[in-house]
Amino acid sequence: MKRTNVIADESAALDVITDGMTIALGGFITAQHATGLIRGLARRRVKDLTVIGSVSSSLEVDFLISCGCIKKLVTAYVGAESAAPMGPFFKQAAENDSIQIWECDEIIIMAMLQATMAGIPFYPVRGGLGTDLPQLNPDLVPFKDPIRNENLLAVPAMKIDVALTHASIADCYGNVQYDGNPYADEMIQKAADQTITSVEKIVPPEFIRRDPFKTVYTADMVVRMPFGAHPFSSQGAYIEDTAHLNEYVMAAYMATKGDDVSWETYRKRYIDEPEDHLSYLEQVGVKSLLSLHEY
Amino acid sequence: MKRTNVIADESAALDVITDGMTIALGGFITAQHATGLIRGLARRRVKDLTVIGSVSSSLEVDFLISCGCIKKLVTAYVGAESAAPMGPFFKQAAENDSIQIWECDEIIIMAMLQATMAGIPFYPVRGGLGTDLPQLNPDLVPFKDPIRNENLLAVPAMKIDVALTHASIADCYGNVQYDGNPYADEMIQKAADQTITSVEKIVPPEFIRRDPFKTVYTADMVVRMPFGAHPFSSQGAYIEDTAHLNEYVMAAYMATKGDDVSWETYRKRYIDEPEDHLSYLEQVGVKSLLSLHEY
Amino acid sequence: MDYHIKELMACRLSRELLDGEAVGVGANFPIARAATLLAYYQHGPNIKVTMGAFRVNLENADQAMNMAFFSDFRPVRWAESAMNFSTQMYSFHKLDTFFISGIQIDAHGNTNLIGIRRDDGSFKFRGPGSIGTTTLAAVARRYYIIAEHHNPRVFVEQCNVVSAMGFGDGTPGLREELNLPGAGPKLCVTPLGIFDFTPDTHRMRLHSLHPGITLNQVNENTGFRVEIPDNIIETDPPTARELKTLRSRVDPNGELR
Amino acid sequence: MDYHIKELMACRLSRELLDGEAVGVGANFPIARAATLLAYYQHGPNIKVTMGAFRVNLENADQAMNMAFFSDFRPVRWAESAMNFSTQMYSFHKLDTFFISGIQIDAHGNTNLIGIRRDDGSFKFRGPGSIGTTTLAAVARRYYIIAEHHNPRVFVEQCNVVSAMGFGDGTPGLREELNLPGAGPKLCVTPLGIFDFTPDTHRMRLHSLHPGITLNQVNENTGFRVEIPDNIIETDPPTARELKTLRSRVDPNGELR
Repeated sequence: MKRTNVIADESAALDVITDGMTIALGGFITAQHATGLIRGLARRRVKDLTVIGSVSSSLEVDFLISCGCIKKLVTAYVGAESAAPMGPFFKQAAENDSIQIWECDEIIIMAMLQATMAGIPFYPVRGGLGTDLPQLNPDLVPFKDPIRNENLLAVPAMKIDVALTHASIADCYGNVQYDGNPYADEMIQKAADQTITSVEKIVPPEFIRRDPFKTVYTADMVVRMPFGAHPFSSQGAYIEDTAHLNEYVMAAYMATKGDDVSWETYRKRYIDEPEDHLSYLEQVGVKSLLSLHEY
Repeated sequence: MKRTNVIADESAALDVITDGMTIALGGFITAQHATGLIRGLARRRVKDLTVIGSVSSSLEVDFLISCGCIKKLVTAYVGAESAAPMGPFFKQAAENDSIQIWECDEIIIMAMLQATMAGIPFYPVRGGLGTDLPQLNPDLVPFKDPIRNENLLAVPAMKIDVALTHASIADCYGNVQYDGNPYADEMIQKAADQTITSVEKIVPPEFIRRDPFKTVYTADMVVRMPFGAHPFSSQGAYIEDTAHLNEYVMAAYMATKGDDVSWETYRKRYIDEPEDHLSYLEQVGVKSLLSLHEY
Repeated sequence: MDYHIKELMACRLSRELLDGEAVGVGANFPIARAATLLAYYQHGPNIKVTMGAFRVNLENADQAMNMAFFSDFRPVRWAESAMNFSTQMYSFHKLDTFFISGIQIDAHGNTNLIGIRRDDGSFKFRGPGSIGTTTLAAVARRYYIIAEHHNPRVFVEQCNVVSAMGFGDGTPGLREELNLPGAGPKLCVTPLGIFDFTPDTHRMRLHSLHPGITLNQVNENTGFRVEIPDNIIETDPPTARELKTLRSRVDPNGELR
Repeated sequence: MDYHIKELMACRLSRELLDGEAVGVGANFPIARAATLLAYYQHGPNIKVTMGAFRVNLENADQAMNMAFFSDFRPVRWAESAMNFSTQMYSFHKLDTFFISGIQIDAHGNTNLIGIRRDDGSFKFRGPGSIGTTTLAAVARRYYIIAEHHNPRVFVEQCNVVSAMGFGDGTPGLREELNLPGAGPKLCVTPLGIFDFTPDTHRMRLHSLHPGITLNQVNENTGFRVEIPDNIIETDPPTARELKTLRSRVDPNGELR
């Protein structure tokens, strides 16, 4: 008997995620999203997903909304900071009530992840008392602590089917390492039933074992996806593609104002027509990709 | 104005800890205790300490008990595994009721640390229901969770004055890195008001900045103490001194059986008479110290 | 000396920060970042400065960089540690201070990053989301509200949605009653002036007017009745030393101008 | 073939572990460690094997090492990851199984690592402490009790102190009622035999006698009435292949002999 090799190809990984599932996305705002895989979900028009968006999330959530994939969204932010204060489709969907939003801040979402990964029904927090969050999100339950009788908010655990993360390297056994900050990916992985991780590079197990303390978690499935976070940054590999972010934001913004032309063009070129991640990268082009160095 | 240099000498560090304080010890069982500093507390006969013993602790807690330093002990284990199933003085003190024991298991102690570091009054756990722990430790309060009405145990936070940890390297600004596993030291540091860390080696800030992701926390005070964990291991530097552990265990065991001679000799030679850590190491001897290699 | 109003706001805020404090700054918040770095260079070498998820040592950095994105990797060049989200997100109560903004800021220092609802509860206008502010406003020892624009749309009697609680409805002792460990907003800094809160009912009160600004301008641009003290003082303008450090080391690209 | 009783216990236990399972093993617990490694080499290349705080890959290790101390650093040579206590200690409910022992083991599979009290509540005999067992016994999917010694002092009707709950007083559904996610102890493995628990009241029941052991020996050495099934089977002794792997790769220094 041999130990299982967990390297999968893109389409096998995408097959895992089906309509109605709850998925958690790794990364943080404009970094380290498994954008290649998430784009695949958008292309396939997977439906009725509950999406837990990377504590604070960005345009990967925005295009999932645009492609009709999201039923319920759990996140503290959708935007791209200086490139876009808000995701245009997120704003539109929130104003049209076309998605459910599980209102929270970053610490409340982390509390949900902590409860889930610890196998306990809830985690107590202080933030949110005296705000409108418990009214907007009835899952957040005010209660008195059983020891000092203080006011707290109970944040419930959530069942998470699949975590989608993006990292620097992994080996064929799923041991994942980051050249930068894993942000909340460790919690996300531990809270989910199953984790699929796209990586810049697959390395021999011997490379992982050079520094076992760098291994953040062991994924159930690993997909090789160079530039897999594009147009976001992948720490230690490339920075944000600001031009591409701007192109997206402009097209999406126009679409929410009633002018679909640029967005249709964007969506066809970058989401729908490329049959896989490499074809997407071909659309972006080598010159753009290689201009995203960090120095 | 210049940034503060946090390197302190041994006696300045020990001065921080006074009678009646609550201190938390880093490391795990037979590794990575700040034994040099803890020995200093024993030599000084600091009194009435509440000691949170490294999740699961070892003979450093045992000699603190013997020297009359501990009023209340929070730990899930006191022993040295194959070298001693239990700390002899711990066993004696428990049987004589001469110290209070805050009964818990490792996850309950971690839950206490989590609550403390998160600034919340308690953390909910499942383990302990159906056992005698809540009876032995009335601080553990059974309650019903406010969301799913499940049975849980509330583990309260604790105010921790000082954490004492031992690491591989630190710089003059207190940035601490480990060549091995930090075990629960990060939680312990975050849960305490102040952290004093002994290190094998002090390095320039530039060395720390070579890999900022390796920095586990920033200590408030750093003390240079090569072989500072002896007779325990310091990962990446030296293994346990099994001969010394056996010498301790034999002497302590005999003392609890009424024969004080060996223990008096041990205590004088290793705890009371060496005026500082380097004098202690002189007693241990170069040959012993340098035999503790890892290959 | 000539300065931009945002430079004044940054200089004024920098004087609030004490040496050794732990200060949280988000990305894309130039006034807050400039205030923190300026305090660090002027009087606070032990201020715990973060750039994104990095704790940095900028002692030998000739010029800091702009942070267009929180996750920009490049401050790694100055980093001595990195925030571990899986353990550090819980320690926000150890922050001495942070900075907040809002699509609405109300008379009692509550802020709104979520949006504005119609009567039926649906959103007329949706904001970006709470980020970390809900918890930080509850637990950080104190904090500062920064408004880049001072107008009646932003400054309202009561936020339509409260995403971060300042002083609620102003009931004395409300934060203590809710067991919020932090003291709440200390000042609100706008292009017109500096505001604090009355000690009893925690209502926003003019603290100082920026040079050249009139009381009338404040009243006209605020959607609620501002408390006015007997003596109105003028905000101290940036000093030459502050401006020099600001322009040479903190904001060389002139983001604040 | 000649074997030691601890070798039999390890071989029997190893057959319980399925490929791919996450198995927790403490240090200084040679039978449990041997059972896990044996399962890994015999039929479970995907068993998640830990040595101390390391997850290890022993594929190319000619010989595993003894673990006299949990924190022994030297298994780093085979390590592919290390347990981060600050996040991983909470995930014990993801363990498929672990092994427990006790200074007392009772008729309903409860165990005691804390001690034995006098009537006034003070300790006549203090044990080492609960380590991680209180929580693991509550949350791991199932677990195995290992007793190196089978005598009436260890096997008691009721533990004087319960540090890890098996089936409490045997009330049907008690674990579910207490919302403990794990199924509790599956087997108890001793030098005399293998025991399981009756499905209704969860009382310890003989499952098989080791070769050469009589029912009388079991009854005489157990401090409570053991349930006896109609057909008593014999424990399958170690196979030649098991013993070969055990002695060459798992326990070359003969800790079990």
